[in-house]
Amino acid sequence: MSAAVLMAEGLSRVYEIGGGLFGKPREIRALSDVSFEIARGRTLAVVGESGCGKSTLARVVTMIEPPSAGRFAIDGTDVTPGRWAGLRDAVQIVFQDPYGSLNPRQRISAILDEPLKINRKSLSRAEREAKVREVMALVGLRPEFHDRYPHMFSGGQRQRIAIARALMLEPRVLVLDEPVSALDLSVQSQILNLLMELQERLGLTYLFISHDLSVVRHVCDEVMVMYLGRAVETGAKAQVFDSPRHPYTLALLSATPVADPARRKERIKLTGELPSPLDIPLGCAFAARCWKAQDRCRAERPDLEGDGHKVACFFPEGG
Amino acid sequence: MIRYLLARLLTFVPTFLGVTLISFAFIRVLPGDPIIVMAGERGLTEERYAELVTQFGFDKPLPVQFWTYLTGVLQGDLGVSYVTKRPVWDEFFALFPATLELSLCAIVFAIAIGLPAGVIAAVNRGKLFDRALMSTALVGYSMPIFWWALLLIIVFSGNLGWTPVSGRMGLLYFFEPVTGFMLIDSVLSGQSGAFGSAVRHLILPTIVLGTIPLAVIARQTRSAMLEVLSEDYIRTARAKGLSPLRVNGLHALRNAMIPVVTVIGLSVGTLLAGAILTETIFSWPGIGKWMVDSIFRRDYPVVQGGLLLIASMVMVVNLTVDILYGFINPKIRARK
Amino acid sequence: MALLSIRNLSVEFATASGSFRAVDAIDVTVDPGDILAIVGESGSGKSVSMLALMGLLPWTATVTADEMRFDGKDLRAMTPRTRRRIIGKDIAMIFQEPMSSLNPCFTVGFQIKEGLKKHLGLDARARHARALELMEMVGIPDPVRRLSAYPHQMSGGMSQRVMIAMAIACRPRLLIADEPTTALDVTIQAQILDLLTALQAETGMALILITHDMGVVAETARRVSVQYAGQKVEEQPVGPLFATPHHPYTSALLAALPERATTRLLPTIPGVVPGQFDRPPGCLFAPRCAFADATCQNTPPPVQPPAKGLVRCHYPLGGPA
Amino acid sequence: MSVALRQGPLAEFWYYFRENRGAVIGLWVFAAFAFVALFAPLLAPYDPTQQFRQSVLLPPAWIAGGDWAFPLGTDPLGRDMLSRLIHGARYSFFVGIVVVVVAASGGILLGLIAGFSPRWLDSLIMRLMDVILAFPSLLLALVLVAILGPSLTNAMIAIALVLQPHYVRLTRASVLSERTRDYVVSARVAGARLPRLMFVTVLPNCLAPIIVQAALSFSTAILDAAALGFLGMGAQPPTPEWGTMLAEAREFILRAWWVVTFPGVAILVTVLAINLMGDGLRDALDPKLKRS
Repeated sequence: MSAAVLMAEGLSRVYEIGGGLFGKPREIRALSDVSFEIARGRTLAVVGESGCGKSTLARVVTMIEPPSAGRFAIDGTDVTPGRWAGLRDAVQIVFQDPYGSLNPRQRISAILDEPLKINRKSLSRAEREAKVREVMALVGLRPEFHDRYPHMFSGGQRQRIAIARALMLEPRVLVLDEPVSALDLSVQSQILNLLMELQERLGLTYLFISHDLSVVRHVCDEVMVMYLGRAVETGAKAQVFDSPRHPYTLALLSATPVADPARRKERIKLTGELPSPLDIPLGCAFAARCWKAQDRCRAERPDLEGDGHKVACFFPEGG
Repeated sequence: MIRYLLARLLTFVPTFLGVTLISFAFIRVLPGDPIIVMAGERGLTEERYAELVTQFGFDKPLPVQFWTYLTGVLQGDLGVSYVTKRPVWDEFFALFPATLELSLCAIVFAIAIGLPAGVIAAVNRGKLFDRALMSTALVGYSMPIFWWALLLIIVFSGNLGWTPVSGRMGLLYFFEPVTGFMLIDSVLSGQSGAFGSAVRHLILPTIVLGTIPLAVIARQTRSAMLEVLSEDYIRTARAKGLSPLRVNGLHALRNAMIPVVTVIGLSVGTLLAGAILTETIFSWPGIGKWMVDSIFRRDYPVVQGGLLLIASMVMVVNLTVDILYGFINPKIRARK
Repeated sequence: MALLSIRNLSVEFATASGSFRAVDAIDVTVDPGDILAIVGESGSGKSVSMLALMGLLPWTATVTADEMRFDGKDLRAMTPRTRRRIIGKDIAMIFQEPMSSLNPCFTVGFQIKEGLKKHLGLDARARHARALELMEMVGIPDPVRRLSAYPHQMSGGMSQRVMIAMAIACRPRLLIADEPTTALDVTIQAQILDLLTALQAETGMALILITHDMGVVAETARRVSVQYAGQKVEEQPVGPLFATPHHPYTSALLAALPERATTRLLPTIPGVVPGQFDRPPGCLFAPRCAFADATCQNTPPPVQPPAKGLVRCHYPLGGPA
Repeated sequence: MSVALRQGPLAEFWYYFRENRGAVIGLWVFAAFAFVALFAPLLAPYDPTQQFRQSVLLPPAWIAGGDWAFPLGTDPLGRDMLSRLIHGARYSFFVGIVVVVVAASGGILLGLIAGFSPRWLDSLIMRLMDVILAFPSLLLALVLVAILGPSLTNAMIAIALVLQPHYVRLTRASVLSERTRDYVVSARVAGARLPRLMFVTVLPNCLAPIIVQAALSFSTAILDAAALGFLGMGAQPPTPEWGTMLAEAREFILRAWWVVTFPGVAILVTVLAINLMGDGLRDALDPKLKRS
């Protein structure tokens, strides 16, 4: 399987909080045992609600923090903290909040120049400048924006700047952490179109993180549904959206409002809320909210199993 | 909550050690030979000098010396003033009530005026009262209080003759201190007019010492209120149809008090610094004046001991404020 | 008779760089038991108009209206004191950020009971009983213990339930929900929306739902009013609005929804919402509109008849003219 | 978005600063003060230590018995008040500058280190600052000066040391809040290493509160130096430092009000101007207070 640009195996990330002088620190398992592969030029969407570990996954894959366990590789090269500096230009990230992700004290030119300045020491100032202008044109930023500050731009334009910065090092993989969630609907479609055009032109691989199922359905090739740090269902888009097997996926799909008043449907009513990540239940994490849960679900954790379309459930939908 | 208290108490320990270390180090960087200074004797013979070295423990290694000093401090042994030959500890406690009385009056004065003024200014943001009050507060905040004291003396003592210039009590009255607080002792003494004299002596020093804390509290209360008034939960309270009095006075003030309490606690340090100037100008027999006099007399054991005691006092007040903060902030109080 | 009728409401904010018109000549009519959704993107003034009705705008705002009546009573002519007898009792409001909308210094119980005392004058026992009843109505488990909890001890979903309990405490006749689920997760959003519609059906109160989410509108509302840059551009019952939008903006907005996409590239609306300094002289949407001509650029459009969805457009879309 | 915002941050800052009339007045007074301090020898009619024995304790010129040769009168030694006040501005200005530069540079560096360092080093630095903060500033300065000997230089060192912890705390607090923001994470993803993160990415975004603090400590330094001078522990006579002048004039307070009043007014006006400016800075730099 050399086609996989990004391959992860059993990634976990544990945070320790509190502690101090009294009492031992408590563990938060933000990410547990997540595995996936993305082929070149494809999009894997990671879907889930807050606290499901999707942002932690983004941070691990982007080499912002190391995994507590498991491994991942980019183009067959194992990623270890020692190799981070050399692999920076392979994976870049675009954050959700276009207001917080740009340094308010830097001009657009400086923001876009920074990755080159650090990683492309051989380039002259003029070469860097040319590259900055080239990428600005690529993402649809007008040349006169070059010397402006971020606060002079609207959310959509800032997100273009953030995308431009991520592209400066010509990465193979782009991690998109809720890239359109903070944008208005009319701007959201502009950014989504831009992302899809860029993917086609540059052959980019996307790890697309979102909570919005309608956006995910539009952009992705494969989907991974996460709940409380674990993948509960993975598969091709059509498989997951058209014949979901995990009850949580089903509930998520039925909870997502559809912009069609004629199709008022009966929702699956989930009771309760996410358990605290501080004490994740012993068995299936979803058991407490699941309408199909049996004693076994509460005692034992189901593994992610299946061929292609995998699900972590003892009693999956559709047999 | 208990964990919060324990954690607060525990940070007190290293800070206290640090403060002790600084006042211990202080005696070692004095100009001149510390032995001669500590002994306060002239014409030392070599034998006497060697005897003193042993007596003060200067022949032992530094950590041992520090340990000796620290254990002494913890038992209340801060050395002996070489001017009065009395233990520093005793002198401190004889003078402390005077400073405490003045500081309490000043802080009560500052809170009683500053807090309501800040609240009213915030609620009437941008109006005439707000602007006038905040300008006044800024003047108060910028005031060189030693000069302010002189001005007040010129006007109230010099021109009008309303208040005495110095001291805590008129010369007509004499009684043994019971509590050390003139306001209480004068009543206990039963001498008519003594209480009035005590009050008159307190007025100017209280105003002078309270001016900066007053300005700080008024400004902080206003900005804390303004911040809270823009919070979502204030909008919720107003959406319930509650009266402005209830919204501002209960919902907003309760939250605004959390930072203001911290500021009041921090102004204790300012107050003690101010007490040095105020007591010097008004010849107020408290620890501020005692410290300044000792510095001028090069009475180093007193300076050293006083430094430690005052710093400890500030730390105790800060600790109290932290604990109080835990009580008024439900996010800490309700923590299990 | 309409429960709420507002005509020609405008709100201006005094800013450092001059005055800014956030709401421009808006009409709102709500009948008893109605569910009206006000839809718009950020900057459309959809929240501001309702905050103006509640009297919750900051002091920099100037509110003008030709008419502002609730239940036949003229809100404009009222003293603040009289108005506060309606606000919080007959008209209640919940907000977008449930966590920060509850006062962190007081218990949930205190905050629910406060309105009961003020508006209904219940005694302590009756207040407690009613508070428990409300907590059960909004589906909060273990209500006795939760009454003495502080807001920071609760999740976002629970906080929004508490907000709803507070809002319906005095049996309001109109509940305004300002983006009530935007800050919440999808499954929690579904719970809260179900709760709101169930409560609406049960109590017969009218509901105004302010949102930017077309899906939420489609599933919840009966009538929809679309706002753009401070103006109402269209108003229709929910079915016809989604089937045959008459305003180019509504139409473009619906087309931009990824779930309605038929091609890989989505139809987009170029440009951005006009701001304080670049308000066009004619139709506010003209610079972004695919159908705009010189008339649109220069002449403010009229409001079309109800058959045309009350659109503010020179050339309404769909159906015979 | 306003037209003014389409320029750089400096123009934007000035746009908001200009709104605050008090701050602009403060700025002008401060500019005048700096001008007087810089050109004191050219502006002062006399040498500040020159004694006119025949005209001792002359009242200001507009009062009966005054002389226009000495517009603000003379002090008990017959020195011209105006010249002494003008030269006094130099000392206050100098004290302010030195103290702010020393305290701020040390404090910012320590604060940055504390904000970025592992927990143990952070705790160590912060406990150390707690220790310094436990001593009332004036008392610590007084004791330090008593040890080092009374002089203006020693007073400045002492005041700078005492003011430093405020910068450390402030810098650390803003570093901690900025450090987790997405733009810092983005810089890390771009490969920025610690020194670049500290000084290029984070520090410029922490400057707003520090600049405000600098204005405040400028005025605190002037006040404290004057207080030390007043207690006889700062600049020594015959230096025309304002606090020292007050101390010298104390015994004349009921006889010659002008020797007491003018130095005090000079201190008050200067400090007030700087504080007005500081408030204006805070409002202009604090995005929360901006009306959008």
